[in-house]
Formats: sequence, C-alpha cells, structure tokens
Amino acid sequence: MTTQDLTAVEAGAAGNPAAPAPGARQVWRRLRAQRAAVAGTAVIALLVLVALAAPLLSAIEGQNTTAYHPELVDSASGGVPLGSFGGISGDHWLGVEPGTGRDMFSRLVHGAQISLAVALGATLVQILVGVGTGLAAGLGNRFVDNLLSRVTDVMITMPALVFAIALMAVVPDSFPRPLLLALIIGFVAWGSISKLVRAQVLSLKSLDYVAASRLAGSGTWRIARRELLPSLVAPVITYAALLIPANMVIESGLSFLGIGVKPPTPSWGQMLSSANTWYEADPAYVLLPAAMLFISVLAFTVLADGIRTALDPRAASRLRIGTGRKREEAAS
Amino acid sequence: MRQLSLISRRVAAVAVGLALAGGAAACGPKDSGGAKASTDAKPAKGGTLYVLNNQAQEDFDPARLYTSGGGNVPSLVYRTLTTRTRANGAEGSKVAADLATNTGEPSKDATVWTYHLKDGLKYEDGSPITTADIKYGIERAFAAELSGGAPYLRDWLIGGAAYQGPYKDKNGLASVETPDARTIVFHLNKPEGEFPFLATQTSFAPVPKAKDTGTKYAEHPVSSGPYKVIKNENNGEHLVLERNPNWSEATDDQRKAYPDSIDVQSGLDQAVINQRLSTGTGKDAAAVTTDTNLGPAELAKVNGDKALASRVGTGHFGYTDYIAFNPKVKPFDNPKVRQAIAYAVNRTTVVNAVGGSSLADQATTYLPEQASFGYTPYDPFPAGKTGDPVKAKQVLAEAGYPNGITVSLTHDVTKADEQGPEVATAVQDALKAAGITVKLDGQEHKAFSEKIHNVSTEPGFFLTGWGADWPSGGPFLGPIFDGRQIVKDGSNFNNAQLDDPAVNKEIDEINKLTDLKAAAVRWGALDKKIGEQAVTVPLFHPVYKRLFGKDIKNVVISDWTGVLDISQVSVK
Amino acid sequence: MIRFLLRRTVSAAVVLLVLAVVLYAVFYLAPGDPAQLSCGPKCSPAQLVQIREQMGLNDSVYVQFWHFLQGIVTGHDYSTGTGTVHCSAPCFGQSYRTGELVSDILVAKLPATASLAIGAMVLWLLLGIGTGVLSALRRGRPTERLLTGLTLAGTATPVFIIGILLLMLFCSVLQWLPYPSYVPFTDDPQQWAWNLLLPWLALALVESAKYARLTRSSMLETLAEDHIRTFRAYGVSERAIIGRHALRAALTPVIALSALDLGTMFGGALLTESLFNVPGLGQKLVQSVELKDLPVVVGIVLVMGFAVVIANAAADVLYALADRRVVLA
Amino acid sequence: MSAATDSAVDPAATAGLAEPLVEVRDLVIDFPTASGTVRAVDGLSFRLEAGGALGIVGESGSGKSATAYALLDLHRGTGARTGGTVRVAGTDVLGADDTELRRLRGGRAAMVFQDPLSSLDPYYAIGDQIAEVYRVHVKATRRAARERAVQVLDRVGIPDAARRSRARPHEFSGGMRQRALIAMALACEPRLLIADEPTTALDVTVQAQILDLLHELRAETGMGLLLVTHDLGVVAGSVDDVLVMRNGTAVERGAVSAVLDDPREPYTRALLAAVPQVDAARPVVLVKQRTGDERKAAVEAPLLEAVGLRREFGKRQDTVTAVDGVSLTVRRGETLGIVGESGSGKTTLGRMLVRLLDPTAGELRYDGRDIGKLGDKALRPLRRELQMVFQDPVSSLNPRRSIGESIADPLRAAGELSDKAVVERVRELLERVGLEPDWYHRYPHEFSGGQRQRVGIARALAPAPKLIVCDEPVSALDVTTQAQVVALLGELQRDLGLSLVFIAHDLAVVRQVSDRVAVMRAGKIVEEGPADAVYDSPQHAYTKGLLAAVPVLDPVESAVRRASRKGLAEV
Repeated sequence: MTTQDLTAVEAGAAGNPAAPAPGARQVWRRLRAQRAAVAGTAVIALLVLVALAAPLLSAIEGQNTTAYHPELVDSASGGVPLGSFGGISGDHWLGVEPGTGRDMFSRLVHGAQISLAVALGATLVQILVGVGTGLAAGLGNRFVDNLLSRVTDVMITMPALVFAIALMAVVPDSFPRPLLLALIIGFVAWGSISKLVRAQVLSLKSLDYVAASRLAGSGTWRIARRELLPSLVAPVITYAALLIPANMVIESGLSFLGIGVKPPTPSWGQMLSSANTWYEADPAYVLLPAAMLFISVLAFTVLADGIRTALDPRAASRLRIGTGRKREEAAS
Repeated sequence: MRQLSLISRRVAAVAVGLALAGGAAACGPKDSGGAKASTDAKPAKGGTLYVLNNQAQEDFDPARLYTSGGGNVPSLVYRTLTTRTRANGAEGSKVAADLATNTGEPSKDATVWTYHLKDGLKYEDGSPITTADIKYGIERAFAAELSGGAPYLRDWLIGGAAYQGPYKDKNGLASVETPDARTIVFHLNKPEGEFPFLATQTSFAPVPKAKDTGTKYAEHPVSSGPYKVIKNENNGEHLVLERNPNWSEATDDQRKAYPDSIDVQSGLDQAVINQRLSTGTGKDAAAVTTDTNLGPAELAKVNGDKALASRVGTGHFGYTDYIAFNPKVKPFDNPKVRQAIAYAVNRTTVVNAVGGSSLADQATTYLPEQASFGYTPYDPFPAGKTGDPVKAKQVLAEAGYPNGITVSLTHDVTKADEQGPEVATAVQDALKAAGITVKLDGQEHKAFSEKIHNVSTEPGFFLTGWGADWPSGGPFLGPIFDGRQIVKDGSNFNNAQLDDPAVNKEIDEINKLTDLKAAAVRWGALDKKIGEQAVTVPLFHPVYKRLFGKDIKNVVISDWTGVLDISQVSVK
Repeated sequence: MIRFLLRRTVSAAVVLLVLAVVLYAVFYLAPGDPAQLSCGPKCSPAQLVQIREQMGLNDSVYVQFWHFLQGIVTGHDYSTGTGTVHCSAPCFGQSYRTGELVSDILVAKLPATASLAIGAMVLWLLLGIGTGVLSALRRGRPTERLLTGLTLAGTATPVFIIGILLLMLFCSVLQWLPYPSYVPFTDDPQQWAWNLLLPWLALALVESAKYARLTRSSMLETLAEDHIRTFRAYGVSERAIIGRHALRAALTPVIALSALDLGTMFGGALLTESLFNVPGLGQKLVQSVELKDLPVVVGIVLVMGFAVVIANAAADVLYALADRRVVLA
Repeated sequence: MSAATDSAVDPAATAGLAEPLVEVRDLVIDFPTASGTVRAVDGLSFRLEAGGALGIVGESGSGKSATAYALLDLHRGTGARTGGTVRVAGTDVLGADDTELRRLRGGRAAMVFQDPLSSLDPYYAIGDQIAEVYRVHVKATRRAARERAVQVLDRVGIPDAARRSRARPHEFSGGMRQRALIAMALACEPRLLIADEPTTALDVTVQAQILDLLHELRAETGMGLLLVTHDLGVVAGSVDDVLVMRNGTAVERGAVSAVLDDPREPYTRALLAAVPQVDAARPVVLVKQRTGDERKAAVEAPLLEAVGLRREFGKRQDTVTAVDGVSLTVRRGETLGIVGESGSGKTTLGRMLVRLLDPTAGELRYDGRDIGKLGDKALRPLRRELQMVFQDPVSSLNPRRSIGESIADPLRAAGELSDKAVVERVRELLERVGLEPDWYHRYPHEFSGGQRQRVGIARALAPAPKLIVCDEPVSALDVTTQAQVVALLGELQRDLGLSLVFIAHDLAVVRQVSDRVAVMRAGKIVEEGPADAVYDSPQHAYTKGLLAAVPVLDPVESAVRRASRKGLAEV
C-alpha cells in the first residue's frame, strides 16, 4: 500500500479496501479516460470495419486480390513494379505486388480479415481451454490438479511455434486454413491462461466467502459458477486482451514461415515473407504489410494495457510477469 | 546440385521460409557461358576458390549422391567412367571419357557396354584404380544403408532389382563383370543407348573396398579426382578440398583444377550469397556459388548496375514447368477441355509469377529448348503471349461446355515455388477470361508431391515440372510418357498415365540407338506427337542467373548443368 | 535443495517424456514415409522395403519408441554397412534423411543458437533494465512517456518486422553492416560478433521492451511499498532509494524471467534464425518438421524442452538466491 | 510535563519557554480522490515539549496517522495537500526544502511503523539497513556504521546482535522486527520518536514488551515520543498526555490520567465505555437466564464434542502441526471462548469444528455422531446446522454478489423455499441483525466494516443453525463497532438459543461473551474453565503471562503491571 493509499484509507477516503472489481460501466469510464486506449480502440474499430468491408473497398477501388497485371511490372527486371512507391496510381492506391502486379490495397485490406479472424478465434479457444483446465485443476483433487498442471507445463514448455508447425503438417489440407490456424494457435498457447486461472482459483478458494458458500451447502459446481467465475472475468479479460495481439503475432509468424493461410489468400505475414528480399528494389512492398501488422498489434496492445489499467490499476506489474513468455516465442 | 529431378528439387528446397534452392543450374542455348569480362582474362594456377552455397553437400558418398554428370563439387573428388564435357553451351551437353578410354563400347543392341580404364590412374594415396573398385562402388549404391542415389542401375542392370548391396550379398552383382583390372562390362536387361550418360554419375566412381567405411565413408572418401577432402564438417556443410598430388592432368582432359584449394561453405541464405558475391570484399572476391540463382528482387538491383551485370552468368537447364492433366478424372478425359485450357493460358503472367522474363522462358514444347534434348519447336494450341480466351471459349463450347466450367487446380502452397500459388493464381486469372472458373487446391509441398505422384490420389489438373538427369530426350520423355513406367504402388511420374502403344514402341526404338544425334531428332518428333494429345500444357523453362566474384576467371557454364563449372574456374 | 533438485529432475523427465510421446504420436499420424525420405526420388517399391527393414520402420510404433528411449539411456549401435558406429547415450537416433546421428546435428547447431540467445540476452538486459530504470527515475515526465511509448511499440512489434527494418536500414540504406551471415566464434570472434549484431539487436529490441516494462513496473510497485516509505522517512535520498532498494527488488523478477527467456530462446528463436540465416537449432527444426524427419525433430525439441526445464529450475534457484524469503519446493 | 496545549494558548506565554519539540498549528491535510477532495485533518493544533510523550488516539478515519506523517511531511510527493505549520525540532517541516527535510527525517525525528515486516527491505540484512540510514545522517565509514547498527540492535534487546544483524527481516519474528525498526530509529539519536500504531500487528505479550522497551528508551535517552494508536489501553501506560481525534479534529486533550479517568467529551466517554475490560466479569445483561432444566440438558448432552482433534499441514518432514490433540465440548446454548495468540491454531480449530477443514486425527462428535470423517455429500445436510462468522469483513462477502444473494445462498442451496419466500426470509434476517431490509440488492462495498459483519452474521443465521463458530468476528472493527457487534451476537444467542464458539486473540472481548474459556497455545489447550475462573485465577503460567500483558486503561495500574512484568521476566 502506498503512503497515499494508507493515509487516504485512514482518512476514510480511498474508499473501500473491499471495493469490488469495477462494474462494466466503470471500466468503460476508466478506459475512456486513457487517451491511448481510446486511440487503440478507434484503430481497432477501423480495422474491423476495413476487414468486414474488404470486398467492398476493393470494389470501390475497382480491383481485386487475384488479378494479375503484367503490364504494370518490369518483367525483365524480376518483375519490379513500374512507377514510384511500388507503382502507386489512381487505379492502384497502394501500388502493386512485384512480379504478379496484383493490387496491394486489396490484398492488404483482405489481409486484415485473416489477421483479425485468426487472432480472435485463437483467443476464444485459449480462453475456453485455459479457463476449463484452470478451473478443473484449481477445484479438482490432487490427482487432477497434478495431471493438469503437468500437461500445462508441457504446453508452456513447448515452443508454441514449433508445436503449431508440427500440427499444421499433420492436418489434412482440406481443412479450412483460418479455422485450423485459430484452433492450433488456440490449442498450443493456452498454458499460461490456464495457470493464471488455476492460481486465481486457488487464491479465491481460500477466501472466506467461498468457505461460507461451502457452509451454505453449495456443491463444487455451484461454487465455481456463483463465487469463482464472476471473479475470474476481470483477470481473464485482461489476459485475453493481451492474447489477441500475441496471437496476431503468432499467426503472422507462421505465415512468415510459410505455413499460415494458403496462398493466394492474402495475409500480412505471408506478404512480409515474400517481401523480405524486396526491401531494396521495392521498399513499399515491405513497408505496407509491416505497417499494417505493426499498427494492428500496437492498437490491440495499447487497448489491452488500457483494459488492464481500467480493471485493476495496481495489477499491471503482477500480470506482466506471467504473460511474457508465450508471446516471446511467438515474437522471436 | 545433388538432386535434379522433380521431387528432389523439392526436397532440396527444404525449409519453408528458407527460399528454395535454385536446385538446377542452367546452361543457355542462347547466351550461354559466363560474362565477357572474365572470359578474356587468362586463367592461372593457385589460390583458394570459395564456394558459397545454400544447400550442404550432404551425404558426400558416391553411392548416395544423386547428381547429373557427376555433380559439380563431387566431380572434383570422384572421377567416373565417363563425365560431361566441360565446355560452354551445347558442346557441354556431350559425354566425354573420364576414367575410361572412351565413352563406352556398346553391343549391337546396346544391352552390353564395355569400358577400359586409362593408364596410370591413381587414388589420392597413390594406389592404382582398378575396375574391381568401380564394380564395388556400383554395388554399394544398392545397399539400403547408402540409399538416395539414382534408380537407373537398379532398373537397367540384370538382377539389379533384387540385389541388396555388398554388405548383405557378398557374392556381388553378376551383371557387372571385371574380366581384368582394366576392363569392366555391364549387362543390361534392355537396350539403353544412353548408358554413357548414366556412367557419369558418381556411383560409377571407384571405391577401394579396403577403405570402405560404410555410412562413414562420406567423411573421408578416397579421392580419384584432382582434389581430396581435407575437412568435411557437419555432413557437408563445410568442405575443404586440397589438391590431390596423385591426380595427373595427363589422364584427365576435362578438369582444369586451377585453384590449389577449394573451400565450400554451405547453409548460407541465398540472399546472403548474392549479397556477398555482389559486394565481393576480401575472400568473397574469389567466390562463386553452385546452387544459388539471382532472385527477382536481386535481379531488379543487378539490372541497374553495369559492373555487377558483367558478373552474371546465364544458364539454361533442361527443365520444363507445365500443367499436368490426369485424363482419368472428369472433365479432363475430354481432350477438348484440355485444349481449351491450353489455349487460355497466359504465359506472360505465369512467367512474371516466377520472376519475370529474365528468369523464365515461355514454353510451348515439352522438351527444353536445347539441341541435345532434340528440341523441335511446335505449338499445337497457339495461345500467343497472353492467351487466347476467345479460341478457348470456342473449344470449350465444342467440348460441351458453352456456359463455362468449374475445375479445381492443385498446386503447392510453397511461396515462390515454380508450382506455387503465384503460378496457380496466374493460371486461374487467365482461365477466368475463357469462362473456366478455377478453384485453387493448395497443398503443403510434401503432401502435394506425394499426392500427385500416386496414381490413386492424383488430381485431374495440377502444376508440376520435370528435369532430366542428363541432357537427352530419353530421361525427359520416358518417365513421363512411357506407359510401362506407370508405377502403381510407388512414385509415379507418368502423370497423364499415358499408355500409348505407339509411344511405347517409339521409346524402345530410340533407346536402341547409340547414335545420340539421330536419337535426338526422334525424341523431338515424339515430343511433338505427344504434345498434340494435350496431356500437358507446357508453361515455361526456368532460366538461371548466377553471380560470381570479381576475381573469378574462366567461367564455363555448360548446357548440361547450367552451373558455372568449378573444375574450370581460376582465381589467379 | 537436494530434494528440490530431485523433484525437479523427476518432473523434468516426465515433461520431456510426454513431449517425446506427443511428438511421436503427432508424426505417426502425419502422412509421409520416412523410408521415402531416405531413399530419395524415383525409389522403387522393392528398395523401400529394404530401407524400411534397415531403418527398423517395420516395427510397431511402440517398439520404435521403446528403441528410441533405450537409445537415450544406453546409447545405440548403428550399422555403417562395413561395421558399426556407436552412438553414445543420450542417443537420439539417426536422421531419416541423411543418416547423420542426431546428436551430431545437435552439437553442430547448438553453438549458433547459443551465440544468438546469449548475446541477445546480454543486450536486452542492458537495454531493458536501463530503460526501465530511466523511466522509473523520470516518472511523470515526458521522458517516461516517450520511453513508455517506445517500449509499448517494442512489445507490439513482431521480431521479423524489426529484423527486416534493421536489414533495410543497416544493410541497404546506410550500408554499415554486411548482410548477416553466421561465422562461428571459434573461426573469428570479431566476425562472429559483427555478423550476429543485427539478429541480437532485433531480438533485444523486442525483448528489452518486455524487460523495460517489467523493470519499470516492479520498481514502481516496490516504490509503493512500505519499506520504501521507511527509507524516505529516514532521509535516504530518492536516488539511493531507486538505485539501491527499488532496483534490487526489481532485479529479482528480471533475473528469473531472463533465465526463462534464455531457455525458450534456445528453441523459440525460429523466426530470427530464419530471417537472419543463423544456422541454429530453430532453423534446423523448421526444416526437419517440413521433411518430417522425426528423429531430428524429436531430438531438437527435447533439447529445447530440456533447456526450458533447466531454465525454469534455474529461474527458481535464482529467485530463491535473490530473495531468501522464497523457499524452494 | 503537560505537553498538549490549547491552540488558543497565549503565544507570549510560550515564547519564554524553550522552543517545543513539536509544534503543529492549524494543520490541514486534504487527499484528492476520484470523488473529490477528502479532508483528513482539519485545523489541528498541538505541541509537544522536548522529552514529552503524547498519545494520539482515534478510530480509523480520524486522521491520526495522517497527522503523524505530516510531522515528517511524508505526504510530500503523494498528491496530498497540507496546510498550516508544522515545526519539528526547530525545522519548519512543510516549508523545508528536500535536503533540509531529509536531514530532519531520521536524524532529529525518527518514525516507527505499524507493520514491521513490510517496513524493512526484504533484500538486505537488517544491520545493513540500519547502517545505511546511519550513514545518511552521520559521516561514518561503512564499518563504523555497521558497528553502530550492532550497538543499537543490542540496545533494543536483540540477542547476539552482531550475528543477527546479518539476518534479513524475514528471519526475524514480528516482535524482533519491531525492535529492529526501533533500533533504526535510535541509530541517529533523534530527539523525537514517532510511533504509528507500533504494536497493532503484534500479539499481546509482544505488544507489552515493545511498549516497555519504548518506555525504557524514553527514560534513558530523554527523547520525545509521539504515539499514534487506536488502542486506549496502549496509551494508558505509555504517554503523559493524550489527544483524542475524530474526523480530523481534536476532540479532547489533556493529561492521560485525566482524560481516561474523567473524560469530558461524550465521544471520549463512549469510546472508553466500548473498550472491553479484561478484569470485568461478563456483563449480566448479555447472559441468558437459563432455567434449571436447560442447564441440566446442557450439561448432559453436549452439542459438539472434539476428542483429540489434530490437524497437520504439509507433507513428511515439512509437516506443521497446527492443532495438536485438542479436546473440548460445546454445550447447547452456551458460548465457548477460545483465546490464543497468532499461530496458536485457534483458527484451524474453528474451521475444523464446522468441517471446513478435515481433521487429520481425532473425533468430532455432533449430537453424539462422529462427523469428523464424513464425506462432502454426507456432510451437506449437516452444513446448515454448523455455521461460521469470519474475521475479515472484506473477504467474507463476495464483492460481486448483492448481500441479499449472499445471505440467500444457504436457503437456495437447501432448495426448500420458493424464490419469494427466500427473499422474504432474507429481509427478515437483515432486519434481525439491524440492517435495512431494502438493502437486499446492495453490494458489500457499500457497507462499513461493522455492517458487513452484520451481513455475515445474517448469512450464518439464515439456515437456522444450532452452532455458530465466530472466528475473530470483531478484531477488524473499531472499538465502538466492536461493542455493537458483540452485543448483537449476545442478543441473538439469547433469543435463538444458539451455541457459540467465540475465537479471538483479545482476552477482554472473549471474557465479555464467554461462558467458558479455553486458552490455546501452540495447537494445544493449556487451560480451560468457566470464564471468570480462568480470568480471575489463572492456573497456567502462559495464561498468567497473557493476562499480565493486557494493557489496561488505568495509568497507575498500568505502571504496576509493567513493574510486575519486569519481575516476571527476571524470574
């Protein structure tokens, strides 16, 4: 407790030590008070809009993601786009892809769909699996706890990217790729959220109101539902908000390695991997997907930061420790 | 350059994300050989040549290497009965004698081939090379422990299919006879006029039985060539070769062996290789690459730099990328449908998709544009440079689909692959104009290759490619169109599952010819005949652009390998 | 302590065993024939049969897995055809593709990975702690806001974006550095460092953001604690409080986390290795997964898992050493 | 030696005297909060002469700690706003620059805080921390500073100080840590020692030792003492003058004997009245008049009986035995008090009695039936008969559920009542514990600690239990609230015929409510008997020590006890 807190409590001011996690409206208010978070939310909203309206936007531009434009590239020079900044023109707002001459704008806005869908889907899977196993480990008997904890350890130990790569190789090609990506990322990177939930459950379990609920004759399920789950919402949301950008990075990483969504479906990571060699001849080809990815991940990270602050101003550093690892693997 | 055929090129292109290896080199019928600046200079002995490669010289064992013409680096260490002629362009696609006194003496029907060794051949330790060692080397290639080599010995030698190698079968392979230490006789189960080409492969290198260490042999192979292996680190990742004092120029008119030592560093990123070669500081001035092509992005840079452009060698390798059909799958059983697709294809966008006109030539023939293959120009379904959708629509209507058709195109998802999504999308884009809606069926590249080479899973419409193991029509057309080579329970390359008695008969006839020139003409005619059946739609022949260091002299790029031949290069 | 180590060893063994089982299961489900991999293209069915026999692929999955485990514990003899070669314990088997001993591959690839990981760690610790301390010292001022923004951007940037940008900047625009190409330390230490500089920097920039945030937040958290109030109430200067008391507390999680990260870095730096062409374990792993070269995959993943497990234990020990209140259990 | 003077005192009268050690004039402290500024201290003035001792007493929220902090201006940089003047040892604290302030802090005025564990840096040896502080104020070598640290540690009674100075805070017990903090304060020989609730976190016996130590040190060094506490008993024996605070202002000030014996202000009087007295027998009003039959029934049929109850935590050699073979009986309608210091196992015992914890060994008989080994399912019908009231009003209510829902829980779990009936019953219960029935839908954070404890009681009452275990039900509450809750419990017991187990560390509170008392120490019951018997003629030495350590309100008695403690210690 800070000096300020202490003295404020002493003064009966800082309110209640028993202050519950703030309600939705209060969270929203606190979130709105943070300029960065508002900006992040705005960017995300724009991104979602762009993703949803991608076909429409392409149509407005008058292009699509697949049409080749051999006349716009210098075939003898490896297919470098003719014109400046990757061949920006009235017809091709952000230029064209080297070699194929496909429209960059269309591909970028369509790429937003994949990035978002996979990141959100994977997060959903992680929450479901993580909360499920975390609850079971926290509430179950010793055997269940040990077993689940070991499994969780393995999940955390295993570099997520490696596991994802291995799994991607096993699943038949007919399986829809974005869904597969979401499932795989979800299933390889739920370890830390499970640990978080388990730890939360264990600490909540020791609280007196859970004991009171037991005395009231509630069974385990009832306790979980009534007493634990509501208290898990805040930490899980906080964590999930951090997972979204992390998943985005994993998806782009897999695509960068060439095992993400199948071409010609556009994805930013994939564009970056082919753009990798082009940074001298056609920098725009590198910078555009990099910027899109960077801005999206940054927006989600900023929002996650904001949510965390809004949900629990003091939890920032505590949570931080637990979150870094999985993300690093994705990022490195 | 370890492996040249389709699958192996894919295997060589190991990691996704690590851009794929150029695999084959190229030799050009048009502007073959190195750049002018270097050809003028006079080569001299001495110095160290650095080779910067992407793929390691893995399994540096003559039995395991799958090379064309004995390979580039391997051929510095392993001499074989015959070898490729070390010359620029078309001249370089001929077979030359190496250990043997000539390229082989065939029996009348080309089923028995006899070779005699030159005088004074020695290993690096000074001991003499005998035909028994060559026989042993060939037998080793049958050992399961030393798998990976080319399949021809197994297919051609009598008793080859059942033979299990010298470790399991001490009696040896009877169809290889060594009546004396200087003579070796091969008994084939069918006429093979191209046997001299086969004899260039490293399995025809001598291996002294006493020095054989099995799977360990690759670490310290006994050299018969101008260089011996001093160091072999991490399974061919770093090779250091030094001059072999017991090699004599007098017995070898092909290898020049100017540098005193050769340092082969592999595992480098292709971008790094090109970057280092173009900068050329320090040792890199005396460096070349034998497996890395200039990529499209780098080409864009090189084209703007005259000095750099003078250090680029262009090569064409006998390789064709094409659309394959499986006529057992509807609607591709209908030749008109196949023809409509052939008319609709836009080869300009396809070529752009693989790096533009400097890196690929549009192809209408199945055989590569080189005389040694028997290239005969033809274009049965002229689509022009950008496709002929009107004609295609018309043919499609004749086929019974006046309102268009929807088909599924199977391709590899590996980026920048010649069978990759870019090419597939280009095809898709072009066919759209002809009323053919193409759905893309992208497969992981390993799954892809397994799928298309298995008769039970082979899709109806897919991208593939083929390169020959030696510059001749035989290995180019045979595996793909010979009805007897349809493999039901293994890897099948006859994608069309074409079993045309006339074609089969002609193949047999040509194989009997030992006059390769005459054979080439007939391969060319056969190509045209098959092409008219529209069981494939040739798309392009890749072209290779190789950068080399500032100090490199005597650049020779043959039509056989397409790579700058390091046995010819000088750094002084 | 001994009991701690013992327990850790057992649990590590369990974790690694589970990993191995999972990998075996996954790869056996995967389509593809290892014999084909070894045999190469145009392999005849008869040849495949021979190779399967030779590689022991005709045994059931369980027998093969058992042999694999045996190899780890007791080593294994492999036929070279003319004789045998002994692969001493822990033996992870042979590559399906090239027949190399997996242990040899590991030994060959480890130095590059270790160079990358350790160098990057040094850099990220310096950068991260420095930034963290600076922003704690300058809290509430523009400097802190700037640093916070930068570190936030750092955490949000995938390493390959930073990597490409670094390449663009240093190799293309400024041309200060060669395009990185790994040189072993033993060959030329200077070139080694010079060529690893960019990958180190790329990893460190991404990682240090996390460390800066961790340092800053744990310092701020410590600064809010009662004992800081004590030292303030005793006239200890703010600089001494931050430098001595707050930093000391912040270092504990930082050290523990860096041990963990170092562990994951041994397996986790796939993208960096791939982008900068560092011939390390990660790169080899991606290649081997692609080729379904099971023994190599299992070997590398086990080594990575081992590194992580060790790192976990090391983190706990470091934590306990740094903070004596923590009891090892 | 009267130090507390009125703010209206004639300045001329004091001008002649030496400058007071502490002089506070019109002190105002404002804390900005989300919902506006809160004034913690409002125009407070007082002074403390050199060598004097002043106690500041008040309930939570009275502004007493804020005032203590202002003496060293610890509010600086926290966002709080301070006004008025504060002079300490000749320094104008609020006006001083940072350097000057640092010189004052620890040098001329040192402070001791409430929680000795969190008040020391866990990473450094205690001796080093003292040395560090010493070197801030005195130019000394590292070695000299270390020697000084050992010296002061020795002075505050740390045995083997030289060795122990190398230990870190967590290796010290609570009392030792507080001694170490005092040693730190002593290091620079300050003229003023400010002690903010120095004994609140400590057990009663340790508290007595620390207070004795402060007393001695003051006598020895002649430094002034400003003691901030909520406990009037602590003040009684330790200071000369007392200042009673409420809502940021001074309510009453004067010599400690005068204020405690004869309070002028009603608030002070109420405060004093609420303080439970350990030497007072149980107030008659709370005792239920029992009929003869009832007494007989009670004796014959114990409701709950523990035999050799034992509980261990941990495994193998890490095993800790929290409760070590406790046998006790709770009869119908009676209250059993269990007292013990922290770590005595009383909470573990309480939780076992309601089967929140499983006994490791021993029997637990409820209504003659062994329930100690029943499984969760078998236990469920019994759950409603054994209830518990928890210590922490914060953690015992789910912050995310309305209090009505929390209370309704046992009723819903039983599933016997309709929804409407449940709500009706909850409303009744709320009324029964003195809360508004309409507060059903309110959330815990809207209530004060005392109110929340009432909610907890209502929840325990909901299933109509036969026995309620109250685990430190009032220890987190202010003294006046404490009295109210205790009264409520007594009332409920009387009206409903409940059996109560009342667990507390506060001997006085336990005496107030209990028919019989058990004294626990290290997992065992050392003494048990009727409350009056145990308190008035304790048999066990531990009980005697405990009772001797309890602070009393009478300063004279307090001094007598201090002397007797000294005697006990010397024996």
